[in-house]
Amino acid sequence: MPDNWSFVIAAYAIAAVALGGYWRRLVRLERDVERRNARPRRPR
Amino acid sequence: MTRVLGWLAAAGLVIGLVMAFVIAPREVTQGHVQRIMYVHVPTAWVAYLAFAVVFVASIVYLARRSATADRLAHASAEVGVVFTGVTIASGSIWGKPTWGTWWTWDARLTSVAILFIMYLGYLLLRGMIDERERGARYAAVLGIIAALDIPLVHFSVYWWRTLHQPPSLMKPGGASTMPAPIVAALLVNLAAFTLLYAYFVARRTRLLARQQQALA
Amino acid sequence: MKRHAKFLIGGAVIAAALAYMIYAGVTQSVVYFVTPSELSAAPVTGKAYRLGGMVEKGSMRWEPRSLDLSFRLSDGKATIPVRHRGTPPDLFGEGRGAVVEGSWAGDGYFKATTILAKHSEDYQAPDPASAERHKEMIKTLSGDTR
Amino acid sequence: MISYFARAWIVARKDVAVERRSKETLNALVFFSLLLVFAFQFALGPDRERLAQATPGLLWLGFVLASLLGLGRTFLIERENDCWEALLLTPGDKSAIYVGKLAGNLLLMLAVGILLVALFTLFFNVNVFAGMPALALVMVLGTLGVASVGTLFAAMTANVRARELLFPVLLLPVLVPVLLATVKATEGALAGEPFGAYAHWLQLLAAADVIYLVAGLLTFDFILEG
Repeated sequence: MPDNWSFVIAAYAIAAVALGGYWRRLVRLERDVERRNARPRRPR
Repeated sequence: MTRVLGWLAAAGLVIGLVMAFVIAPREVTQGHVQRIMYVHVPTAWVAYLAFAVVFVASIVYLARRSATADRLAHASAEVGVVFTGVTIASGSIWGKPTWGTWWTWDARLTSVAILFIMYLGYLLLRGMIDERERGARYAAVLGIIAALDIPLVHFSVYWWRTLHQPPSLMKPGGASTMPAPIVAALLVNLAAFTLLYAYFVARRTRLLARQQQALA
Repeated sequence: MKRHAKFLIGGAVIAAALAYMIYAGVTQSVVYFVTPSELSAAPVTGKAYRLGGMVEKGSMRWEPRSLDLSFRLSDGKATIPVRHRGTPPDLFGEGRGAVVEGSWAGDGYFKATTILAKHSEDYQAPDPASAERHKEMIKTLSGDTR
Repeated sequence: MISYFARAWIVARKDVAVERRSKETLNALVFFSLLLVFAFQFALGPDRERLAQATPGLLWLGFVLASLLGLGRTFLIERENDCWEALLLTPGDKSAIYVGKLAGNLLLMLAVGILLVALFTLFFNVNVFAGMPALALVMVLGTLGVASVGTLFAAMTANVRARELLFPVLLLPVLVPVLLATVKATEGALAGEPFGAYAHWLQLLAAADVIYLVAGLLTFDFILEG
């Protein structure tokens, strides 16, 4: 029985990319909102 | 609070990886490929959990009209869709070397795919309504209807003769016969991914609150 | 209060319908594959089937040059000879479960176009496989997993 | 309780009367069904065997496609005629409106279903008479399943951007159990199998009908709120 390590790595890599990508999206959106919330208070 | 959850999840995932690759033995028939189980099964469990949370939060929203419940439902649906996607992808990668096919129209696979599409539609509906209150109401109704299909999905493996093996852990009648290290690795990963889910939902819920605040 | 009662009754009806669906009704509905005894009972020439069973010990013949593969699938009661052209999946082997897609050729064999290997939900640490597991696999294959 | 059904009856009678006078939806659906039969014929070619095997699936696929068009319009009539606000202002339990709309839709879709079966008999030489009682039962249960969710989702998407896209996208996945059960039961009925051989599919269908119907009754109020 071959061990098919490439499939194992592919599965874990896809999971990491998807979940990591979602986490980064959350961080980015949070930064956007922060910036928008902060803007009105700053005097021009 | 959220930060603590995040670090706990990260620690859990690291331990889970160690368990999956170091502690758990190589499986006899499948070889190392079987290690995909430690990501496939926990993500599937989290997907079910997420949609169950959508169901309960939807009911709570319709009964109490609490904005928190609505945000929880929205966040949980989004995270659930992400995890369902990972479940399908990892299952497909596991299926190729073991069953010999990336995809087959077996009952379990088909119903999970339907679940995925259903909740994508849920997110689409939320995106199409600008009024917050009405969007929340419609989404709650859809969340309830969609959740009524989940039992169909879960029990399908017992009803239908399928290629997909029955669940390993919660086998009806009788304890699991799997060796302890495999069970332990699976349980640790289940806990870790559940923590990750909680962290994502907490963070997404907070973000939704801020977004709504910014728009108001 | 009346509103409350409406939701309670409605929820109970839905729960009852779900329970009915799960426990009473649909026990053997979508046949993902037929078993060798079912096929040998009433084979229809040319009709597309999915056939599932155990690959019989000592029945497998594989010619790497022509990619011709032949083996027998069994469910303990009946056996069906299967012919296929192509490479089988890694997990395919004698004494293991398999599902083949194809049609009944009419000359006494099943012509497979696709071979799928089925594995059991029991994952094992390195250890000699026991007869117990073999029985378990037949059980999952025949669909009596409940 | 009497007034509840009286109100549902008013809604249903109004819809039927509108449809009988204008025949807008029915005419379009008759034409659409004919076109579907043509399209299936061209897609599958003249091979009789293949057509016979695919008939139950095509029949219900055609039915679902027709329902997407027909049911999607359920509440658009109210919007076009500026009656939406009036619906919102209706006093009392609004699920009566759901029952009325559902009854109207059932009539419409049953007519389309019978038409489709007739067209299939005519053009594809399907022998429907052998399994007629069973087929009629499948037809009624299937139509009820499709119409109950369809009516609810039609109300939900009536006031949403890109509604003609969103309605099928939401409805189709939810209809999969219904579609699966009707196709399998129709297969059995057309092949002349004994009723017991596919009775479990009808049980599944009936259970799905009950769930969708009750869920629709309970949640419709929330959609027609303010």
